[in-house]
Amino acid sequence: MAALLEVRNLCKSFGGVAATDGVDLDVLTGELHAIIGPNGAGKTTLITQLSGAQKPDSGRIRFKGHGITRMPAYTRAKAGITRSFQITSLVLDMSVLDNVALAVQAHDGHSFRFLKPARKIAHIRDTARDWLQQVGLGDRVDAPTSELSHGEHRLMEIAIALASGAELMLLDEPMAGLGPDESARMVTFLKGIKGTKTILLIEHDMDAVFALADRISVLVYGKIIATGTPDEIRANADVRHAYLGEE
Amino acid sequence: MIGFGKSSWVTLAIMAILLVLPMVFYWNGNTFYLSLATRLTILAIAAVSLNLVLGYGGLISFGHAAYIGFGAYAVGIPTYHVFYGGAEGIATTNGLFQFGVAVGISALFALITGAISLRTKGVYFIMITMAFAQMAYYMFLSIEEYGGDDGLVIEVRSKLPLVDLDNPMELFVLSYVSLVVAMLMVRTIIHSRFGMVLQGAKGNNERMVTLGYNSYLYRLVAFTISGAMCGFAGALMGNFSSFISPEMMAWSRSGELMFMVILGGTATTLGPVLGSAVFIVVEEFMSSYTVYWHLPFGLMLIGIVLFVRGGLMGLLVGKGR
Amino acid sequence: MDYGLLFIQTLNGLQLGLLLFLVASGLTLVFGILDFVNLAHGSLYMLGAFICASLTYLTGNFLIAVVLALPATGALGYLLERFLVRSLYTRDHLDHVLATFGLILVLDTLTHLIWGPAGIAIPLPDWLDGQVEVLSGVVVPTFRLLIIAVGLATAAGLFWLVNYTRLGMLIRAGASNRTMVAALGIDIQTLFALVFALGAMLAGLAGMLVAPITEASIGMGNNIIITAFVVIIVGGIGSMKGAFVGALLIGLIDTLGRSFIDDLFKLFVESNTAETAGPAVSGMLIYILMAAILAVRPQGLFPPKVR
Amino acid sequence: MKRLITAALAATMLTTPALAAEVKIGFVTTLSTGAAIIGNDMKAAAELAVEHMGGKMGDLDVNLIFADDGFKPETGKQATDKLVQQDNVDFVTGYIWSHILLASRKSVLDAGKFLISANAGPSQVAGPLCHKNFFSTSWQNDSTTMAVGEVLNQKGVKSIYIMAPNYAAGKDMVAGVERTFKGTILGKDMTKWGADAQLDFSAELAKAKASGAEALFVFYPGAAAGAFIKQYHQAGLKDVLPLYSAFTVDALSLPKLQAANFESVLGSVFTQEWDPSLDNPANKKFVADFKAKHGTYPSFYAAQSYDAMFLIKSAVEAVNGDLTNMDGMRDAMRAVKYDSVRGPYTYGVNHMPIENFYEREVVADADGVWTTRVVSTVYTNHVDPYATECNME
Repeated sequence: MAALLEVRNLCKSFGGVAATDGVDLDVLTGELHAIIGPNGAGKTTLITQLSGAQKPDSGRIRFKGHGITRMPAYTRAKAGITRSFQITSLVLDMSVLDNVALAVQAHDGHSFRFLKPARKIAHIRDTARDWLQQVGLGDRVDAPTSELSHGEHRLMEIAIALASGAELMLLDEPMAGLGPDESARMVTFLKGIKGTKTILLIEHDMDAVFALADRISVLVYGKIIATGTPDEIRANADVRHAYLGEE
Repeated sequence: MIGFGKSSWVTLAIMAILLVLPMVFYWNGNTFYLSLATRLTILAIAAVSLNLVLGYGGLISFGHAAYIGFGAYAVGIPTYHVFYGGAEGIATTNGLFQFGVAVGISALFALITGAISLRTKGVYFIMITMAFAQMAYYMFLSIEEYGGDDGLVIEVRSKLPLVDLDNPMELFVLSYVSLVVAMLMVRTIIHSRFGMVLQGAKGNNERMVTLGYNSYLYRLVAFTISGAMCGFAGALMGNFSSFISPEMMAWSRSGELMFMVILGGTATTLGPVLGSAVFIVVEEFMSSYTVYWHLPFGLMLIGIVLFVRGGLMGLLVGKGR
Repeated sequence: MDYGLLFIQTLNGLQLGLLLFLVASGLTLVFGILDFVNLAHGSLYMLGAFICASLTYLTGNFLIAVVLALPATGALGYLLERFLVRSLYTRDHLDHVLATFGLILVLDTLTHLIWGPAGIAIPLPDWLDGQVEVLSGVVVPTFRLLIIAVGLATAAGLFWLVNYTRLGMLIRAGASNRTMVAALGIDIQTLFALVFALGAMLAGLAGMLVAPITEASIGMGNNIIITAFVVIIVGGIGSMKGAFVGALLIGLIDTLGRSFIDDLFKLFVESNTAETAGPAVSGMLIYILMAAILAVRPQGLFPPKVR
Repeated sequence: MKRLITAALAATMLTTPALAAEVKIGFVTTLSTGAAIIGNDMKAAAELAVEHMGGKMGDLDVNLIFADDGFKPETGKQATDKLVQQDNVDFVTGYIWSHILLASRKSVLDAGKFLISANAGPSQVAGPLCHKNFFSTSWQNDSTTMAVGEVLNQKGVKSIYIMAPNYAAGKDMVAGVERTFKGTILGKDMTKWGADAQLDFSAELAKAKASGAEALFVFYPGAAAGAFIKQYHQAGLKDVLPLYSAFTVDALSLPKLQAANFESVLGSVFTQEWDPSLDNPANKKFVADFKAKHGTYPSFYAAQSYDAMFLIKSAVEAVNGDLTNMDGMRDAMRAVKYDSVRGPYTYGVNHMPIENFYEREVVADADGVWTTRVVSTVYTNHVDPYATECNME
């Protein structure tokens, strides 16, 4: 299988502290690749560089064989990379449906009827409604986003990532702050879409990671110290050391 | 939003009052209230244009008074040359030309300054828009030929087909119709897909970028449209007051425009109109009683910020969102 | 080029810059730490001048008046924070701009009511009223040298306060992490009120220093507040170093611009045009500078590290 | 809302039928900002004039309406519009500032009312924009400074440096000195004016001193005067660069300067068409009563405002209160049928006064209060230089 995303020797530091320190990473088409690591390992910094929100100091990122290292965030999104946010990042003063519709609209192509009220464009609204149905928010479409619970917001993030039609989804701790029931619901859902999308998952919930991931990379102090299947990672001495040494 | 909610009825009712009341006064022989209404209507257009970026786009422009100046000078300067010679290429009283220039120059200024300003955010954006407006202010201050500090008297009003701007009633009706068109334009824009992205970027810009929207470009377009509309209001203002001075472009005027929008209620169709109406009427009313009217006026402004969330529209129709 | 004149104008620019620093430092403290946009900061500058003027006539001595007026303006700032500003912290910048815009109107009108429209001239003690020959043939008013000295001393004091004291530590911590300071058991409300009062005192001091030159007049604050904002935007909001560098930069550019730009223009255009274009362009200079700096560095010269 | 409309309608119905037993006079001046010091002085004088008239012009009651121009042309024009359109006044007077007069004049004259400037005298209204319904009780801007130019020549001054605010009157004032001064002008600074006027003149004063001029001419009216004099004093320029001014030292700035004890202003020289010490009955009564009422000397602004009210009175009385008789009133005003506090004067073709200009100096009066007195007469019956450009029908 070819690598959809290739990262080579990626470096980024803040005020002398290296947050990303020569990361090499391949995410293969169709796999669910998880990144784990202790707090402060630089996981979110890595995601922001992949999505384009921050520019790396050095190194290369290739997506589908094209260099995207210096590409602005919005063109990466157009090229097929989307991300969800660790801290819920939605347009709170719009309705749930509007939020997802904006994601659908982003890759809907241009229309000459650009003055037509957006809320009257049936195919966009319908597609958005479908995605919300899929993540189980079918009955909340018209609610103001600000009124939804934290768990529902996490699901919205997933719906938006899916609706944006991206080939590669960068999910930053989708389980953060969820209760056991909600976490289980999220795991079930991710299992369901596994294989249809390439997913790079950052997650603290180890049970979820080992249940979901095809491959796992371990990030410690801005470096990848191991990559492999869940079983390989479980057996890896370095990983055990890194984790046990920490806790 | 679609169909007739309470806010739509309030909008219709207030717009009807704004149309009929000045006319009644006029036919009763009181021209003053018609001119008050005309000034109010023109400022309302400016406020509506500001609301597009400020209310819906979350871009706090502290320099919109500059566009009123551009618009007014676009009327004043060609007329000046008709009377005092020079610059034959632009010497004309043709209103279509003048209004065209007003809109064109304003759009251009908004495009250029917007391109730079939109790189910044927050208070930096507030202050850089003000800085550009101050530059325009000082520029007109320095052009001796057009009066500099003293301002420029516009000897004759724009000549337009169908309407005679020297007739106060026709000037009022033109301003009123322009206001309605401006309101409808903004409404159409914000409900379009473009407008959804603009509002999305106000709520969460990073999300819009992550979805693949070049929100910088969306904002720049909105900023340019807003500037152009405000320039149009300026051309009307020049015709209304027959006088322009750089003072009309000073930062405090931009502040007043902001106030009108907030007072009425940001991100609402009627809010800016209501805000300018109340602002102008209260100002007129208070200032005719005492030269110390800034005191109660200032207290009123503070009170509104502190106690009235969502502006007057919030009071009238309840918090819509 | 007349070097004597250049020297004097540089000194004048330095003096204006230091006055701007006094206003801007308070503004940047309030802005950086309280995250509060205070357009009415200029009104405190004006009130400082008026209070000092009244006290000068009451006590018969300008210096005693300054000493008394400083805590008075500080107290005024404290009251403002306590009764108005505090309830605005949770609002967005737009609300700050609007409420303080209203506050300007209120304070200007109150000043008009209390002190009348005329403005008040402040007499100086004789030893400050004269001139000093700083270089041969270069004579400058003594009081302007005093302003420079007070400005530099205040700047030094502020750097010491912010960098080496417990209050300064709290201020710096409060700027980057408000919840952390609260968690340390510090009464953040009192801290904020103190910072606001300090800002008011600094603005008031600038007003007191400028009043003997111009006079205490209504609306004097509205002229300087916009320039002070330009200073902190150029310098980077919340940065004391930025406010200092920005203030000196703006002060020098403004003064030297006013002084030499029409001579510069005369090299290119006829003298009449130069005389009228000069003042206007020198008025624009600081805004041009600000736009240029922001175009390259959208967060000013010394952007705060963590926001 | 409905109640509001009904009330508003009722209000207009009530105001429409005007009772013609009064003469309505609009008075536009600056009542807010620091320049209100001038406006308040003018207001006091106009009120004193009405008091002296017993509240009557002929058989008509005087209804004097004051309006604030906020020191801004646009606001001044709005205030004027309101007086003309809503209050339907018969005369509009006042106007300190040239640019505000220029912005407002069309509103008054197009409505067919009389416009009487009690201070501003921009060259335009004396020349190309002169109008049959416009009168002045002050001067054309250039005239006073032309007199300064003459004084400079008389004193043998060979070179001067000029400072003035950059607005209509500032330019005219400078033009006046330049017209009559025979020496060389070594430099000129036009500083920012208006609500946010420049008040720190350090850069300009340093330039003036470096220029090597023999004297400094300035025009800084209102609040700026105090600031200028002080900095001039602090810069120690009194002996190096003697000061010649116009409209800078006056009854408004002197009390402030005396309070701050700026003694260097004593003896300084300037020119004016009026002085509190002028010896005529009208002036004696005016100055005495003004001092009694307000405790200070009236300023020239006050004197001109007082005159404006009596000029209007003479017009109203000449037509026996028939305010529709514009021609009659105009003829009466042209003939100057009242006793001006400056003494007799006449009107030129452009309705600008043809009057005397005096050299004045600052002195302490018998009570030690700083005031001014006449030193000599510079011009007798001076005609302003723009009269020839006026083509009145």
